[in-house]
Amino acid sequence: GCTTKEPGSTGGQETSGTETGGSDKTFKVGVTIQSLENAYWAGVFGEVETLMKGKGWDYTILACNDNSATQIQQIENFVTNQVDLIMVHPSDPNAIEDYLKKAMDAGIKVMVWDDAMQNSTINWILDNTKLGYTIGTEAANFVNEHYSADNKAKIAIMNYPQTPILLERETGILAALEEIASGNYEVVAQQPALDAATALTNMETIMQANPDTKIVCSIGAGGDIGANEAFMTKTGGNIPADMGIFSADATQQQLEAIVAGQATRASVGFEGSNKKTAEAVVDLYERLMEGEAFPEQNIVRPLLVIDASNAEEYLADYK
Amino acid sequence: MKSTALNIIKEKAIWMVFVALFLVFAFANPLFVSSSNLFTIARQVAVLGIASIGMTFVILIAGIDLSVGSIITLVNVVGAYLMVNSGFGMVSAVLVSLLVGMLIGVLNGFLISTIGISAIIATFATQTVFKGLAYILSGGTPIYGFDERFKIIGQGYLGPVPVPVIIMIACFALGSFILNKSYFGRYFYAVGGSEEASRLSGILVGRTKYLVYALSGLFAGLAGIVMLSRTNSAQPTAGLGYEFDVITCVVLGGVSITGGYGKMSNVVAGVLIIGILTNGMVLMNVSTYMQLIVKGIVLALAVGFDSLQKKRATT
Amino acid sequence: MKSTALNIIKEKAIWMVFVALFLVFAFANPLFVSSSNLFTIARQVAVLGIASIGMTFVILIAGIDLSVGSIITLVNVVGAYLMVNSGFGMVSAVLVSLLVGMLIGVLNGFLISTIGISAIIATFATQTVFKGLAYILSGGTPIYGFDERFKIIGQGYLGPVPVPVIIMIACFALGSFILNKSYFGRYFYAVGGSEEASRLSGILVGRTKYLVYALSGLFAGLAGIVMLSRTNSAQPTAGLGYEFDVITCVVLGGVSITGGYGKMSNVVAGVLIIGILTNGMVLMNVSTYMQLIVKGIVLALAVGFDSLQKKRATT
Amino acid sequence: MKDNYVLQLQNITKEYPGVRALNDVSLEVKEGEILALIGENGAGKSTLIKTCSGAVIPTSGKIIVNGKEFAHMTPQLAKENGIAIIYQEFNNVKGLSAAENLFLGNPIRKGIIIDQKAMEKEAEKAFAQLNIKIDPKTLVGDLTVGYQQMVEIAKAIQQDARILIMDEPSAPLTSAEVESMFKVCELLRSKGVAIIYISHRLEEIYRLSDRIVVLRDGSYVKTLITKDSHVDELIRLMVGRDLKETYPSREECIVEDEIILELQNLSGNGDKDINLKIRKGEVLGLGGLVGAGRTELVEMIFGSVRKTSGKILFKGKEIDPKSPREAIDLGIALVPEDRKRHGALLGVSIKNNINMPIYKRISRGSVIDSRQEMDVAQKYQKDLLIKTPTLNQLVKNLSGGNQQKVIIGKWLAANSELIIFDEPTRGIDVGAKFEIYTLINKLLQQGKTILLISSEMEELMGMSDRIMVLYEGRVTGELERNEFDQNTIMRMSSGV
Ligand SMILES: Nc1ncnc2c1ncn2[C@@H]1O[C@H](COP(=O)(O)OP(=O)(O)OP(=O)(O)O)[C@@H](O)[C@H]1O
Ligand SMILES: Nc1ncnc2c1ncn2[C@@H]1O[C@H](COP(=O)(O)OP(=O)(O)OP(=O)(O)O)[C@@H](O)[C@H]1O
Ligand SMILES: [Mg+2]
Ligand SMILES: [Mg+2]
Repeated sequence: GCTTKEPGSTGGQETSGTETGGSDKTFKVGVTIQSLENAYWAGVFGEVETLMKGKGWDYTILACNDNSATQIQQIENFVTNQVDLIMVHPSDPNAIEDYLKKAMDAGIKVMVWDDAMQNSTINWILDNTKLGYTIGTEAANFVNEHYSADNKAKIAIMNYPQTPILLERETGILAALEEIASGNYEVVAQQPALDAATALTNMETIMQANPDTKIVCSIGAGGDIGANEAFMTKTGGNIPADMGIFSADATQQQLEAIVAGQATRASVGFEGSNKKTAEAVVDLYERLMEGEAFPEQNIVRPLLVIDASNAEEYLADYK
Repeated sequence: MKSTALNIIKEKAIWMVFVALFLVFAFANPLFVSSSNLFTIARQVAVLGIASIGMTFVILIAGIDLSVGSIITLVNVVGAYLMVNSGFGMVSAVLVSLLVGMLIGVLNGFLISTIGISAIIATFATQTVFKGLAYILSGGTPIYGFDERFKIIGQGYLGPVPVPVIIMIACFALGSFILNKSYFGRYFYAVGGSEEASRLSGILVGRTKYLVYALSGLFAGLAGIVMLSRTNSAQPTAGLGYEFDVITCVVLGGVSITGGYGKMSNVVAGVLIIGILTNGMVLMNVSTYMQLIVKGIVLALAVGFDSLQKKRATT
Repeated sequence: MKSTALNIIKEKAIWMVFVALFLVFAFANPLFVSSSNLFTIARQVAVLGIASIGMTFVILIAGIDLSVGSIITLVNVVGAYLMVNSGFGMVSAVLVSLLVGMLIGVLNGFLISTIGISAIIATFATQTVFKGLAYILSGGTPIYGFDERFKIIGQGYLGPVPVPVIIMIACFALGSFILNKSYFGRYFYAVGGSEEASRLSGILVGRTKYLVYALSGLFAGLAGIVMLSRTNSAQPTAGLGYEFDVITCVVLGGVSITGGYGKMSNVVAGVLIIGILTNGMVLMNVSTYMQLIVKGIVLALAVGFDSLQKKRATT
Repeated sequence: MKDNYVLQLQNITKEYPGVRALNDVSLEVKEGEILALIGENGAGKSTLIKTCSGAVIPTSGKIIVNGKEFAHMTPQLAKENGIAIIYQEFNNVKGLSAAENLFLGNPIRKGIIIDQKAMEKEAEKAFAQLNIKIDPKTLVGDLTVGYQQMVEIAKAIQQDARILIMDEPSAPLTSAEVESMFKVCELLRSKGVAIIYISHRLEEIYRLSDRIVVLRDGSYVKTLITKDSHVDELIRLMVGRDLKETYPSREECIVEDEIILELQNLSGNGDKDINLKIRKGEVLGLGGLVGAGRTELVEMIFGSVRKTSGKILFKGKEIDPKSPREAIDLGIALVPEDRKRHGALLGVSIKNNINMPIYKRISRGSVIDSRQEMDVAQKYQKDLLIKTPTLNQLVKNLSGGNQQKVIIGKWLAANSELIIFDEPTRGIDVGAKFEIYTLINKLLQQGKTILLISSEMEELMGMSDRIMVLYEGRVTGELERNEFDQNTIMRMSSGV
C-alpha cells in the first residue's frame, strides 16, 4: 500500500553532534538559504563562513534560488550527510515542514531563519511585513516633515513581488505610509528593482513620467543603490533636503551613502552590521549544537533603524 | 569488430562519465553509496527525469522548449489554486493542471509550426507570458494546504520504492516506447533529420510538431505535479530556470541538438549525472558558488568528452 | 516591381512594428515623446545595444552565446575589483576587463570549434562557471567607490548627447562596417550559410568562430563597462539573464536564428523596440507581473508578424 | 614521363566504421590532360577526389602535388597548390550573392575592406566565358539548381587552378550548358591545366577525356586510353559483368480507355494552363530545359504546393490534395529530383525509410507491428536489389543508386498507382540506371502508371510512351512514340 513513511527509517539516529562536550568539538553544519545572489545574504554568510572556518567546523552553505524543491533536496542531502545542525531560511515554509521533521527525527538540530515553523529547534524570526512597516514609518515621518496635503510627496516604490518576503515588505511599506502620512503623498510608481542596474533604469523612467519624484522606498539594497545613483546623477550630487530613499538591508554601501549625505536617508537592518548578525547566528549554532535547551522556540530579532544619527557607529564595524 | 567497439564507446560514453563521477563521489564520501542516499537521489531526480522525456522529443525534432520551467510553475500554481481556492477534488485538479501544461505545449506548437517562429524565440515568449500569469494567479505568494493524500504522488512509497521514482520509471518506459515502438516516434526522428523529406514522405510535419510540444507540455506538467506534491505548497518561482537543467540532461544524454539522433536510455544517464552531481557536491560540502563552477566544468567535460569521441569515430 | 515592394516589406517589417509600438506609447502618455525621455531611452538601451552587436555576429554564424550575461557580470566585478582593491588605474582596469570578456569569448570558441560542443551547451557551461567566479571574486557583495571620472563612460554627456549613446552608435557603425565591408564579416555570412561550403572554399571556419565569439565577449565586456559606469557600483547579479534580452533584440531584428541572414540596421530596430517597451511600460506604471506578459506577447507578435511576412514573400 | 605529373595519389586507403571506401588506390594526372574517373555508385570516386582537398582525410597513402608530398591536404593547402574542386554536392552559400560565392574564401579586397565592384566585374567575365546570364548580385539561393551549378563551375575556373577536379558537374545541367562547360574545359586543357572529370554519362567521357581510370568497390581496376577503348569494355570493368542494352524491352501495358490522371487548365506555382492526360500503364515523359516548370507541375499534383486554378482529376474524380499525405493516400507518389534533401531521410535506417509512408497502416493503435515492418523492408530490398549488409543501415551511408532504390521502395510499399519520377537517374551509374529502368517496366506490368521527368534526351525517348514538352511553364508540344525526334524536342524545349 501507499504510505508517505520512508521504509526502514529508524529515526533518531545517533549523530556525534548530539553529545554534549567541550566547545572545541568539531561540528557539521548545513545551511540553506533563499539566495546568495543578494548583497545582504552574501555579506552575512560571508562572515558566517569566516567564523565557522575559524572554529574548525565542517560546513556547507547553499542557496536554493527561491525554489523549494531545490531546498528540499538540500535538506535531504544534509540529512544523508549526518550534519549536526541544519539552518534553513525557508523559500516556502509550508513546503519544508515535513522534511525538517525528518531531519529532527534523525536527531539533527534545526534552526529556522525568518519563519515561525513547527518542526524546528528554534525559529529566529523576523516579520517582513513589520520590517516593511518600519521602512514605511521612516519614510512617512520624512514625508510629514517636508510635505503636506497640497504639496504631496511623490513616492516610487522599488519592489520585487516575485519573492514572497519582498512582497510582504512592500505591503508593510504601503501600510505604514497610509497610516502615518495619509493625504500627504502619492505613490507614482511601483516597479521591480532587485538589482541596481534595473533600479537605475526604472528610476530614470519614473522620473521622466514624474519629474518631481523625490522619495523612494525600496525593499532591499539593490533598489536603494540604483535609485541613489539616479538621484545623484539628476541633482549633480546636491541632494535637496526633501529628497530621500528609505530601504532595508543596511549594507555597508548604504551606510556609507547615508554618512556621505547622499539620497539614502535611512535603512532598516537588524543587528547593525553583517559581522554582528553573523556573530549572533554562529553563537546560536554553537549553543544549539552543544545541546542548550531554549525556553522559547521563537526568538524574535529586533529591528534596527540606521540613519544619519547612528550610521557612523555601525559603519565602524565594517572597517 | 573494431568498429563495433568504437560504436559502443561512442554510444555509451555518457554512461562511462556517469560511472566515473559515481566512483569519485563514492570514494570521497562513503555515505554517498548508502542505500538510503541512493533512494534519495532517485527521488530527487524524479521531477527532472519526467520533464526530460518531453524535452527529448523536442530536441529530437531539432526544436527546443524554453517554456518548460514556466509550465512547471504554472501547473504548480494552477493545481494548488484549484485544490485550495476552487474546491476542485484532487484528481480533477491534477487532470486540469496536466491539461494546462499540454495546452501551453499546443500553443508553442501553434507559434512554431503554424506561425513559423523559431522554437527558441516562441518558447521564450511563452515562458515569459506564463511566468507572469503564474505570478498573477498566485498573487506572488505560496499556496498550500492540500488534502493529505496528495502527498503520496511525490512523497509516498510503494513497498520500498518511492512513488515519484515509480512515476519516473513509468514515464521513461513510456517515452522509450513512443520512440521505439510507436509510429509517431518514428516521425520524430524523421522530422528531426529533414523536415522537407519528411513532408514529402507523407508525414504531417506540422501535426508532428504540435504533438511533440504538447507532449513536452504534458510531461512538464506531470513533473510540476510531482514537484508540487513533494513541496506540498505551490510557489510562483517553482520552475524558474528549470528548462536549462532539463536541456542539460537531454544533451548530456547525447541527443543531438540539431535533431534526428538520440536514445532515451542515454538520457537516463544524463538525468542521473545531474542527480548525483547535485547530491554528491552537497555531501562533499561544496559551497553554492563553487557548485556553479563545478557544474559548468562537468557539463563542458562530459559533453566535450562525448563530442571528441564522436569526432574520432567519424573522421 | 512587385517583388521589390514585397522585399521592402519583408526587410522592413520590424521597423513597422517599432513605429506601431512607438505610436501606441506616444498616444498613451505624451511624456513618452518628450525629448528628455527619448534621450533617456537612448541611454537605457546603450548597454543592450552594444551587447547585441556581438550577438548578431554569433547568431549570423548560426551560433548562440548564453554567456553574455555572465560576461557582463564578471566584467563588472573584475573592473570594480581592479579599480577598488588592486589599485589599477581606470584605463588599465577597463582594458583588463575588456580582455577578460574577450578571453571568455575565446574559451567559448575553443569549446565550440575545437572540442565540438554545440554552442548552446558550451556557452551555457561557461555562463555557469563565470557566474560562480563573479560571486567568488566579489564575495557576493557590491564593490564600489571608483574614480569620479569613471562615471563619464556611462553617465557623461558630449554636448547634448549622452556618452553611452555615442559609444553605442560607434559600436553599431563598427558592427555594420564589419558585416558589410570587411572580408571577415562576409565570412560570418558564409559560415552561417554553410559551414561545409565555407571550409571547402578555404575559409578557416574554426578561426572565424573563435573571432566571432571573441568579438561577442568583447562587446559584452564593453556593455559591462558601460553598465558599471552607469550604476557606479559592481553587483554580482549585474548581468543575470541579460543574454535573453540581447538574443531577443537580435532576433526581433530579423537575424535568422539558423544563421546566414540578417542586417545590422534591423538589429537597431530590435534594440529600440525592447528599449521603448521597457520604458513605456514603466511610464504607464504597468505592474511587474503584467510587464512579463506584455513583453512575451509583443515578442511573439513582432516575430510572428515578421515570420508571416517572410512566409508570404517566399510562397 | 613522371616529371610532368602534376598530381599523384599513391596507395590511398580510406576506412569508415564498417566500410572500406577506398582500398589502396593510386592514380596520376599530367599537365594538359583530362583524366576521366568512372565507376558505379559507391565505387569511391567522390571519396577519392575529396582527399585532394582535405575534405576527406585518408587512412593511409600520400598525395603528391607538383612533386611535393602530403600525408593529407587541407582546403587551404589545396588552394595554395593550385587545386580547384567542384564537388558533387553543392558547396555554395545561399545567402550570399553569385559574385561573393565565386570568391568565397578569397575575396578581392583592399586591406580588410572587400571590393564588391571588382568581384562583380570579375564574376560577369567568368559567367560570360561560360555563356550564361547571371546577375552577379543575385543571391545564389534564388538561382535554379542549374545556375547554381554554373556558379560552382565558374568559381572553380576563376581560381586559375593548375589542377581542376570536377565531380559530376554536368548532372544538373542542360545540354546547352554542358556544351559551354566543355568548351571551357577544352580551353583550359590547351592552357596546360590538368583536369579530373567524373561522370556517369559515358558519352561525355568519350567526348572529353584522354585517359580513363575505372574504380570498383573502392579499388583501382584499370586505366584505359580513351581512344583505344570501347564502351562495352568500360561498362564491364565498371559493373564487373556484361550489360547488353541501355533500355530494357517492355511489353505494352497501356490500358487505352482508363485515364489515371487528367489536368485541366492547371495553373499555379509558375505554370499556366497545363492540360494533360495519362492512361493507365503508360509512361508519360515530361521534357524541357532547366527551369521549364516541370518540377513545379508535379509539386502541385503531389499536394506539395497548392494550385491556384484549374482541375486535377485522378481516376476520374476531381482531387485537390492539400499535402503530400493526401496525395499519397490517394495513390500518388513522387520520387523527387533532389534525392539527398527531399527524397531520402538520410539519418534514418533503410527499414524505416521504406515504411515511413505506411507506418500508420502497419500499426495497431500506435504500436508498430515490427514483424510486418521487417517483412515489408525485406521484400523491397529483395525486389529492388538494394545492396546493404543490414536493413538497419542509415541511408546516408548508401551510394546514390541504392538511395534511389530505397525511395522507390517506399512508394511501392505505399501501394501507389501513379508514380512520378523527377530526374530518377541523375547521378546514377549505368548499372543502377538499367536496374531502375527495369524496375519502371516491372511497375507498369503491375498496373502502375508513370510520369517521368528527365533532362536526358536519350532517357526520355528511350523510356516514354509519349512525351510532352514544357517551356516556361506552358506546354509547347506533345509527341507520340513514333514522332520522337531529338531535334523536334529541342525546338519545343526552346519555345521556338
Ligand atoms: N561518411 C561516411 N561514412 C560511412 N561510409 C561512407 C561515408 N562516405 C562515403 N561512404 C561510403 O564510401 C563509399 C564510396 O562513396 P562515394 O561517395 O565516394 O562513391 P561515388 O563513387 O562517388 O558514388 P556516386 O557515383 O554515387 O557519387 C560508399 O560505399 C559510401 O557508402
Ligand atoms: N528559389 C527560387 N526563387 C526564385 N525563382 C525560382 C526559385 N526556384 C525556382 N525558380 C524558378 O522557377 C522556375 C522553374 O525552375 P525548376 O528548375 O524547378 O524547373 P524544372 O522544370 O523542374 O527544371 P528541371 O527539372 O529541368 O531542373 C524557373 O524559372 C526558376 O527560375
Ligand atoms: Mg560521388
Ligand atoms: Mg526540376
